[in-house]
Amino acid sequence: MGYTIAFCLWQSRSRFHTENMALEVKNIHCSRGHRQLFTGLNFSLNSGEVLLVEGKNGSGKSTLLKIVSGLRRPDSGDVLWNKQSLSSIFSEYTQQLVWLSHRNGINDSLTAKENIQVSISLSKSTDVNIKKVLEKIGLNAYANTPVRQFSAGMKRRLALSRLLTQKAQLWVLDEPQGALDKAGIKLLESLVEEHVANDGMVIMSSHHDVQFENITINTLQLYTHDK
Amino acid sequence: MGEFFYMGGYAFHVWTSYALAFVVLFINIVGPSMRHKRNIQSASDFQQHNGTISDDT
Amino acid sequence: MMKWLHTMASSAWFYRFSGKVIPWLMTLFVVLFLYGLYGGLVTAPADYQQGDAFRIIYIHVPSAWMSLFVYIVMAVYAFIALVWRIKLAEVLLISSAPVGAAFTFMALVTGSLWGKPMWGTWWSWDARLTSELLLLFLYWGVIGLYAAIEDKRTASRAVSILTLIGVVNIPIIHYSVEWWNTLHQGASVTMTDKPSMPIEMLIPLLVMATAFKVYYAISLLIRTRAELVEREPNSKWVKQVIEESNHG
Amino acid sequence: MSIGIDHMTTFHSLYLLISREFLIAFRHRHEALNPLLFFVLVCLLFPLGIGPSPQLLNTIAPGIIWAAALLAILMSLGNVFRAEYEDGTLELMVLANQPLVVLTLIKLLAHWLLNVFPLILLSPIIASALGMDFDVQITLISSLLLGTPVLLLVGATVATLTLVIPQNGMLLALLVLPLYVPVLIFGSSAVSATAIGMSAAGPLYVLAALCILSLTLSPFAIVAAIKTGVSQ
Repeated sequence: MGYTIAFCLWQSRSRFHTENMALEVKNIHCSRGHRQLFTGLNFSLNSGEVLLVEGKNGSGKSTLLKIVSGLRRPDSGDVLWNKQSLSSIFSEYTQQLVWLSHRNGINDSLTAKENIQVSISLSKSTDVNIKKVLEKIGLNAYANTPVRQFSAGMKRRLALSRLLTQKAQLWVLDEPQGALDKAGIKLLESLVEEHVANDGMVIMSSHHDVQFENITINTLQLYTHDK
Repeated sequence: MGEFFYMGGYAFHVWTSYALAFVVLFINIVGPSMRHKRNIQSASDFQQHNGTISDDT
Repeated sequence: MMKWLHTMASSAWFYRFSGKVIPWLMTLFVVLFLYGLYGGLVTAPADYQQGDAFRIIYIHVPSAWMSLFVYIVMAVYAFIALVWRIKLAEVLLISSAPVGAAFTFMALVTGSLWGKPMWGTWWSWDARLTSELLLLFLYWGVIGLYAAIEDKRTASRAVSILTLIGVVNIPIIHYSVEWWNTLHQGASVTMTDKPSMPIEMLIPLLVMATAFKVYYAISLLIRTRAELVEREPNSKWVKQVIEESNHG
Repeated sequence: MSIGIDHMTTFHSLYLLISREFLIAFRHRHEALNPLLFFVLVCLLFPLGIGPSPQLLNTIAPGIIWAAALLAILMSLGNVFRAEYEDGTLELMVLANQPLVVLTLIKLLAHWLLNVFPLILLSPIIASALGMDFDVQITLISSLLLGTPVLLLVGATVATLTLVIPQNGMLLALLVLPLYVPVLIFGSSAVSATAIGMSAAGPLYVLAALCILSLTLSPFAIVAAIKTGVSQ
C-alpha cells in the first residue's frame, strides 16, 4: 500500500495536458497475406479509459496495436490522435506514447541500469530517478547485473520501467503480462490503475483475465475469419 | 536459299542468337499465362474452402 | 474509405482493362516483329566489315536498350508504390523484373555471340557487356529479395527501396566500368559506337526496338494479371473471373 | 557509465547513445577481432593461390586488399541492426523522440569505427607483406578512408532491407556486391595508379564524390527500410 501512495505523490505533478485528448480509429482494414484480419474497425479511446483487446491467437491483436502505435500503417482507414491523422503528427504523437510489445526492447549485454538509461535517452524523458524506478519494479538489487542473467519475468519487469520513465498519456501494451509472475501482474495492474486515475489512457491486449478495481474497462473483441 | 542460311559464314552465331530470342520471348509469354491459369484455379479452390470476403467492388 | 475502394477497384478494373488490351498488343507485336525480322535478315545489306554477323544487332541492341528501359520504368513504379502506397504499382514493379532480366540475358548472350567473330573470344570484358552483366545481377537481386519475404506488401516495399537504390547505382556502375575498360584495354573499338548506319539498316533496328517495347507491355500485363489474382484470391472480382473462366 | 539525472538535452542523450554502442561492443570485445582476422585470411589466400612471386603480387596487391576489405565489411553488415531488431530496441528507436536519421547515423558511425576502421589501420601491414612500398600505401589508406563509408552505407541499407528474412547472408551478398563494383574499381585503380607512378587524384575524387552521395542519400533509405522492417 505504501508504494502506491508514494507513487501517487510522485505522479501528482504529472505533466498531462488538461484538455481532453482522444484516440480515434476510423474504419481501418488490415489483412496479412490472404487472411483478412479486420475490416471496418471503428473505436475511440478517451483519457481515463482502458480498452482491452481480446481475441484468439492470430486474430490480429498485435497487428492492431502496431497500427495504433504508428509502427504499421493500416491497408486503409485512419488513426487519429486529437483529431489529426497519425501520419501528419507522428513525432508529436510519439512523445505522448509508450509502446510495449512482445519484444522487451532490452539489450542483453547491458545492465538493468544501462538499459533504463538507453530508454531515457531514446525518449528524451526528463528528471527521472533511476533508483526509484528500479525500486518500483523490484529490480534494485540487480541494478548492475547484465540482463543476460535475468529471467524472462525480470526482463519483462525491466520493460515495464518504461511506463515509469516516460511521462506519456497513451500506453499501448501488447500482452504486458507475458512472463510476469503474480506479483508482477499485481504491479502492472496498479500502474495501469494509477495511470488511468491521472486521466491517462491504456489500450492493451491480453490472454489472462485482468482485474482492475474501480476503473471502467471497455473491451474490443477481435474475431478470426476462418470459418 | 542455301546462301541465306549460310549467313556469310556466321550461320551459327546469327541463328543461335535468333533462336535464343525466340525461345526467351516465347517463354516469357507462355510461362506467365500458365501461371495465370494456375492462380485462377488455386483461387477458386481457395474460395470454395474459405469463401469470399464481402468487399464488393 | 475511398482509398480502400480505390486500391481494390483499381486491381479489378486493371484486370479487365488489360484483358481487353492484350490481344491488340499481341497482333501489333507480331506485325512489328515479323517486319523487323524480314528487314534485318533479308533486306538489310551485309555490313562491309562484319558481313552477315552484324545481323545479330537486330536482337542484341534492342534487348540491350530494353534491359535499361525496363529498369527505369521499374524505378518509376517503385517511386509510386513507395510514396502513394498503390498496390497496383507494386504488382507492376515486381512483374516487370523477370521481363527485364530476360532482356538483359538476351543482350548478354547475343552480345557474346556477336563478339566472337569480331574478337575471337566469347567474353572480351567489353564495357557494355560487363555493365549488362551487373545489371542482370541487379534484376536477380530484385527478384530474389521479393521471393525471400513472405508478406507480399512488406516484400513490395523492400523491393521498391532496392529498385530505387539500383537505379541510382546504374549510371555509376556503367560509368565506372567504362572508365575501367578504357583504363586497362585502351579505347578499343567497343560495341557502343555504332557506325553511322545507312537507312535500310537502321529502319529494322527501330522497328525491332518498338516491337520489344510492345512485347514488354504484353508480358508485363500477363504477369500482372497472374499476380493480382494470386494476391487477392478471396475477393469478389476474382470470383467473377473464376466463373467466367469456367464458362469461357 | 555514470550520468547525472539532470535535464536530458539532445546532445547529452545522443552522446549517451554513442557510448551505448561502444559499451555493447566492449562487452562483446571477443568478437572485435573477427573482421580483422577475416581480412588477413582473405589477403592470405591470393599469394597461396597465385604463388609468391613478388612482382606479380605487387601488381595485384591493390585489388587483393580492396576485395578483402570489401568482403570483410560485407560479413560485418549482417549484424548492423540485427541485435536491435531482435530485441525490440529498433521499435523503440522508431517511436523515440529522437530523429531516426540521427539514430541511424550514430549506429553507422559506431559500426564504422568499430568494424571498419581497424581494417584500414591493418591494411599497411598487409600491403607491405604484398610488397607495396610506402607512398603507394598512403594512397591505399586514403582510398580506403574514402571508399569504406560508401561500402558501409550502401551495405547497411540493403542489410536493413533483409532484416525480416531469417537466413539472409547469401541474399545480402547477392544484392550488395553489384553495388560495390564502382567503389572497388575506383579504389583499387587509385592505388595501382600510384604504384605505376601516375597520379591517383581522379579516382580519389570520384570516391570522395561517391562518399558524399551515399552519406546524403543512404540514411533516408535506411530509415525507410527500418520502418518497413518494423511494420512487419
